[in-house]
Amino acid sequence: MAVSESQVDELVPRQELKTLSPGKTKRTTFGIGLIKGLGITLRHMLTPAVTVQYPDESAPLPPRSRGIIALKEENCTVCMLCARECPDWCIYIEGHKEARESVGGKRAKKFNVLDRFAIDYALCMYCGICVEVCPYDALFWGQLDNYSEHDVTQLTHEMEQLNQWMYQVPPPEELEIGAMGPAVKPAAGPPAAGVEKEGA
Amino acid sequence: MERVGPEEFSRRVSSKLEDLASGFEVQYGHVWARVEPSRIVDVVRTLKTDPGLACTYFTFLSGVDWQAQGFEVVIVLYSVTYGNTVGLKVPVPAENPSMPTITGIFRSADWHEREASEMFGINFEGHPNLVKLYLPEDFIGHPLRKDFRLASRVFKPWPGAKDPSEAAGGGRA
Amino acid sequence: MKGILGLMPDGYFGSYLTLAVYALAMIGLVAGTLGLNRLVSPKVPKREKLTTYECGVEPVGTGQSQTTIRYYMFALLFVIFDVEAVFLFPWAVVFEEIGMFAFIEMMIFIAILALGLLYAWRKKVLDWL
Amino acid sequence: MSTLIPTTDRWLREARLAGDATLRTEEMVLNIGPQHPATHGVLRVVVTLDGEKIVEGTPVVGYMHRGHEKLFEQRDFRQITNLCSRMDWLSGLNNEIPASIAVERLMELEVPRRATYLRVIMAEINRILNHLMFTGSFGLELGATTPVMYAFRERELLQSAMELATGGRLHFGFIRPGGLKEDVPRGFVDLALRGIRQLQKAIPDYEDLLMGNEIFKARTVGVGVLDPDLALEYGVSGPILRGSGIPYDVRKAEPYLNYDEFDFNIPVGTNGDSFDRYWVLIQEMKESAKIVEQALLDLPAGSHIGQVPKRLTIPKGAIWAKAENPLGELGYYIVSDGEAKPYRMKARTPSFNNISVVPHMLRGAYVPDMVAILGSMFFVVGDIDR
Amino acid sequence: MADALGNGYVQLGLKMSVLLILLPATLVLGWVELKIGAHMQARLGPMYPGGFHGWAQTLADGIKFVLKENIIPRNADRSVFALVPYVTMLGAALIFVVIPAGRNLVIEDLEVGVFYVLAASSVGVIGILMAGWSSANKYSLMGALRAAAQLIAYELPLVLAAAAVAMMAGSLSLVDIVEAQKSIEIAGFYIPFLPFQIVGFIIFLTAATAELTRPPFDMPVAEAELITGAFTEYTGIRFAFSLFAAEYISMIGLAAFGATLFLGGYAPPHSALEFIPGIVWLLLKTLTILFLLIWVRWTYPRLREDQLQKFAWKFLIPLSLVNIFATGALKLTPWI
Repeated sequence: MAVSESQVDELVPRQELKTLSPGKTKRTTFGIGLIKGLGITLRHMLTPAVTVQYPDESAPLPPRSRGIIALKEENCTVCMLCARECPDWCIYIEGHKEARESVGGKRAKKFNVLDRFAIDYALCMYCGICVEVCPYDALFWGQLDNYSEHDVTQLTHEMEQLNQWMYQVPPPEELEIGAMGPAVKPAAGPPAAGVEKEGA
Repeated sequence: MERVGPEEFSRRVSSKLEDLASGFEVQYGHVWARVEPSRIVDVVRTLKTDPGLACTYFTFLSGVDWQAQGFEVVIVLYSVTYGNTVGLKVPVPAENPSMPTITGIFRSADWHEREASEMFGINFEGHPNLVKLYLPEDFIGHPLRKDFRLASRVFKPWPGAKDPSEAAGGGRA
Repeated sequence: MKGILGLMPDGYFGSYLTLAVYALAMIGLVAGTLGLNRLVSPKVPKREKLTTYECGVEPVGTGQSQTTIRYYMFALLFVIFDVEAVFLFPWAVVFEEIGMFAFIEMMIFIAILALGLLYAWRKKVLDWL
Repeated sequence: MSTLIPTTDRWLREARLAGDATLRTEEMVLNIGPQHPATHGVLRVVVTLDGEKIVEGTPVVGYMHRGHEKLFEQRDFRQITNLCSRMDWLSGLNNEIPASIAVERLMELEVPRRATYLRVIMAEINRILNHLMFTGSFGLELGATTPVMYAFRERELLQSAMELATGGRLHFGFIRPGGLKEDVPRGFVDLALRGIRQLQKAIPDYEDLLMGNEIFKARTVGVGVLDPDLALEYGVSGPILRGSGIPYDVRKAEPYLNYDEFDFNIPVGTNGDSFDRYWVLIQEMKESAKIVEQALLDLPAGSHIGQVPKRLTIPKGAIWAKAENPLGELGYYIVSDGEAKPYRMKARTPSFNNISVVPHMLRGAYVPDMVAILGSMFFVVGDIDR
Repeated sequence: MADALGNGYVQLGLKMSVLLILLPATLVLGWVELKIGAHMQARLGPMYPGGFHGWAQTLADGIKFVLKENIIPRNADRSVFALVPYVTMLGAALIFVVIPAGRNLVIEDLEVGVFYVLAASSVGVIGILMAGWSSANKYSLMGALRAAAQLIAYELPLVLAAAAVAMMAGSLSLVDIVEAQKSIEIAGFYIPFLPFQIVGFIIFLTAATAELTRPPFDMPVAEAELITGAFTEYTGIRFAFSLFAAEYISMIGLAAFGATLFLGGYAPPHSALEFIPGIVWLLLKTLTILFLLIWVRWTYPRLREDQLQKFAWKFLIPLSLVNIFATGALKLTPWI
C-alpha cells in the first residue's frame, strides 16, 4: 500500500507533509564512492584525535551529573519521605525521638534523631527522586564518575560515607535564560508574568 | 480518500459495526467500542477490509485483569489512510478466560496473543502456536494477574515506615 | 663443497634443501612457542569451557555436517582455468623470443577459454543458487 | 557442451532426487544469539540453514524480560517516568514523554510552553543520539569499523548537552507530568546548538563513507525488502515503516507536544530494503537537527512545570497515548482506578512489533544478509522484552 | 673470514636468521595497524604500554597470548585442530624465501620464483579450512567453506596478474624481474612495471586482500556474522598464530612480493641513489603497499561471499585476460 506523492498531501491536511525519497540521491560511476571513502579516512588520519586519555585526563562532569548521593546529616529530620518515595526501596533510615530543651527553656520539645541512614547502591537506580523530594535539603547529588566496589555487599553505604561525599557536591548552577521556576498557583498571587519570548 | 475527524470516524465505525459491537465512544481522539468475544473476528475483519475504515495497521493487543469481573482484552488498530485509531475492548470471563484468535486476520497478533496468554492466562482459540513468549517453559502462574504478587515487594519489608521506632523494628506501615 | 648427502647447499636441489631447512626452522619456532605456552599457561578444563561455542546455548547437532556448498561449479571452472594458468607461465617466459606466432597462438587459447567462461556466464553458472 | 555444464540447480536437484549419497546435504539448525555481536543484545535467532541460505529464521525473545508492566502497577508516575527510560535505553527521554502525556490528558494538566519546547528539543536530541548509534553500528555489522567511531564522536557533544540538563547520559528521568523536573542550566542552549552544528557538518561524511560506497550498496540494496502491506499488518513503525514507503509518523499524523509548529519533512523510502531504512535514518537526523535548531532559537521564557498537585492521583478512566519514538510508535495504554498508581499500564514498544516481522524477511536470505537485515531493523532488546 | 662466509652451513644459518625478524616484524606491523586504524577513526589507539605511543602493545598482547590457557573443545578433531597454527604459519613464512632484498641478497633465487610464491601463499587457506572443519562448530564450518570459496575466487586473478609481469620480464625469477625493471631507464630514473601494469597492480592488490582474508574480503573470519569464523574455537597462542601472526606475516610477504613485481623491488628510483642499500628501497615500497592494505581495511564494509565470486569471475578474471593480451601486444610493439 505504498502511498503516492499526490495522496500524501491529502492525508495530512493539518500541515503539509513533505516527504523525501531516496530516489533523489544522485548516482555516481563505479569507484567514486570507494575513493571518497578512502579520502575521508585519510583526512581523519591527518587531523588530531578527539579522544581524551581517560585515566590521565577525564572529561569534566556537569554539576547535575548523578555520581553518588551525599547526605547532609544535620539537615535530616527523619521524615522518611526519601525512603517512601524511592522506587527501589534502597534507603534505610532508623531514628528515635528525643526530648530536648528548646532555647527558650519553657518546655521540652521532641526531636527526631537520626540513628542510621544507609543507601544500597546495588539497588539504587540513580533516578534522584530522593534528592528531589527531600523537603529539608539533606540529600544532594555528588560528582563521581568511576564509583565502584569489589563486592556487591559493600555497595551499601552508611551515614559516615554519605557525609563524606558532601565534599563532592558541586555548587548549584545558574539556570538558562528565560527560566522562571515552577508555575505559581493562581491563589498564591498573580499569574506568572512575561511568557513572552526573550530569545536565547 | 481524506483524513477524517474522530467524531466522523466514530460515526462510520458505529454504522459499519452496528450489529457486532456496542458502546461506541470517542476518548481523547480515539474511537472505542465493546465487542463480545464471539464477534471479535468479524469486527476485526470488517475494520481491516472495509475501504471506509481501512484499519490495516495493527498496534497492539493486550489484557486488563478486572479480577471478579473477568478480563478485558484490548485491541488497538490504526488507519493510516484516515489517521484514526480504533480501540476494541473484549470482555472475557474470569473462569476459563478464552476468546477466538485474530491471527487469521493480523498475523502480527501471534506474538501479542502469546504474551497476553502467558501474562493473563487467556486462551486464544485457534492460535497456531500458543506457547510462552517471554517466560521459561516451566513457569507457573500468570504474572500480570492481580493475584500474582510482585515477589520483591513481598519478601522485603517496606523501608518507608513513618514512625522511626516502627521502622527500626522492620515493620510495615 | 660437500654437504649433507652431497647435495648441500648448491645445485638445483640445493635450493629446495634450503627451503626444507627453512620450513623446519619455522615449524620449530611455532613448536617452541607452543611448548613454552604449555609450560606457563594454566589448565583448568571445565565442561562448559570445552563445549562448542554456539552463542551461549547448548549446540544443536554437530558442526561437521554435510551442507550445501553453492560454489561447486566455480570449483570446476577454477580447475579448468588454473590449468590454463600453468600453460601460461612457460609461454610468458619465452614468448618474446618466438614472437608474433606464439602470441597469436596463445591468444587463441585464451580466447577459447574466455568463450567457455562466457558460456558459463550465459548459463547462469556464475550465480549462486 | 550443454551436457558438460548443465545449470547447477537442475543438476543438483536431479542428484538429490536420485538419492546420490555423496551429495546428501542436511539442513543445519544454528543459534544466532543470545551472545552474538549481530544481535547487539540478548536476542536469539534460531535459523535453519541450507548451506548459507536461511530456510527459516525465528527470533526468540525474553532473555531480558524485566516485567516492566508489573512494576508500573507498583509505582506512582514520578517513579514510572524513571522506569520508562529503561525500556529502550537508547532513547530514554522519548520513552518518558508519552507516559506523562497520558497523565496530563487524564488529569487535564496544562504544560507551560517553555516545558513543551524543551521537551521537543530534548526528544529530538535523543532521537539523533539514537540514530547515530544505529547508523554507526549498522556499518560495524557490515564490517566497516570506522563509521561507529565517527558516530560516537558526534554523539559526545549532544550527549553532554543532555547530561548538562538532566545529569544522566542514558536514563534521563527528566520528564514529569505537567512539565519537566527542573529547568535547564545556563549553557544548555549553546552546547546543544554546537552539537547540532557539528552533526550537520559531519553528516556528509556518513553519506560518503557508507551510502555512497559501492560495497555498502551491494550489501544493502535489495536486501531484506519489507513489503509495505506486511509492515502495516505487523504494526511495524518508525524508520522501518517509512523505509517501506509509508509516511506514517506520529509527529505528523497525531501531533503531540507542539510538533505542528515546526518545519520538518518525513523521509520515506521507496524500496523498503536495508539501504532505504539506513537512508531514512540519516535523513531523519537532518530533520531532527532542523527541529532542534528551530526550537532552540525560539525557546520562550516561562516556567518549566505547570500547576501540578503535590500528590498525583489519576482520575478513573483509560487512555491510549502514543508518541514517535526514534525506533517507532511508542504508546502506553493506562487504566486508572483513581489512585496514584495505575491499575494497568501496557507499554506498546516499537521494537516488539518491528522484530516480529523478521521471520518473513529472513526466509531465503543468506547468513551475511541476516546481519544486514537485523542491523537495519533497528531494535533495542530492552524495548522488545520490556 | 671469507672462507667462513663461503661455507654452506654458515650461509644456511645466516639465511635462517630471516625467521628471527619475522615475529618482531609481525608485532611492529600489528602495532602500526592499530595506530593507523585508530587515527583514521579519530582516536589515538594504544598509548600506554612501553611508554612511547604504546609501542609495546602488541608485545604485551603476545606475552598475554603465551600465558593464556589453550582450549581444545571436546568435540573437536584434536590432531587437525592442533596442526593448524603450523600450517598457517608455514604458508605465511615460506613466501620470504624468494623475495630479493638485493642483487645477491636473497635466500634462494628459485628459477620459478613467481610460481613458488603463488603456491606457497595458498597454503595458509588450507590452514583455515582445517581449522574450520576440525572445530566441529557450525560457525567455523561456514567460515571454512567460505575460505575455500575465496581460494577459488582470488587465486586466478592473482596468477594472471603475475603472469603478465612474467611476460614483461621474460622470467619467473624474482631477481630477474627486478633487474628487468632496472633495465627500463630514462635519464637515470628506473621505471618500474607499475605504469605498464597499472591494471595488473590493482588486480593484484584486490586478489591479495582476498587471499589475506582482510576487509573488505574477510568473509571467512567475519566477526559480526561468524564470530571470527574458522577460528571461533581457537584460544590463546594458537589463536594468535593462526589468525594474527599468520595474517601479518603473509601480509608483509605479499606486500614485498607486490613491491618486487610492480614497484621495482630493491631497485632505487634513480641510479644516483644506488648507494642506499636495496633492502631500504624494498622496505619502503613494501610499507607503501602495506599502508594501502591497512587504509582499505579501515574504510570499507565487508563484501558477501557470492558477491566476491561474481566480482572475481565476471570482472577480475576477464579483466586480467585482457591485461595479458594488452601486455603481449605491448611487448611486441617495436618501439618499446
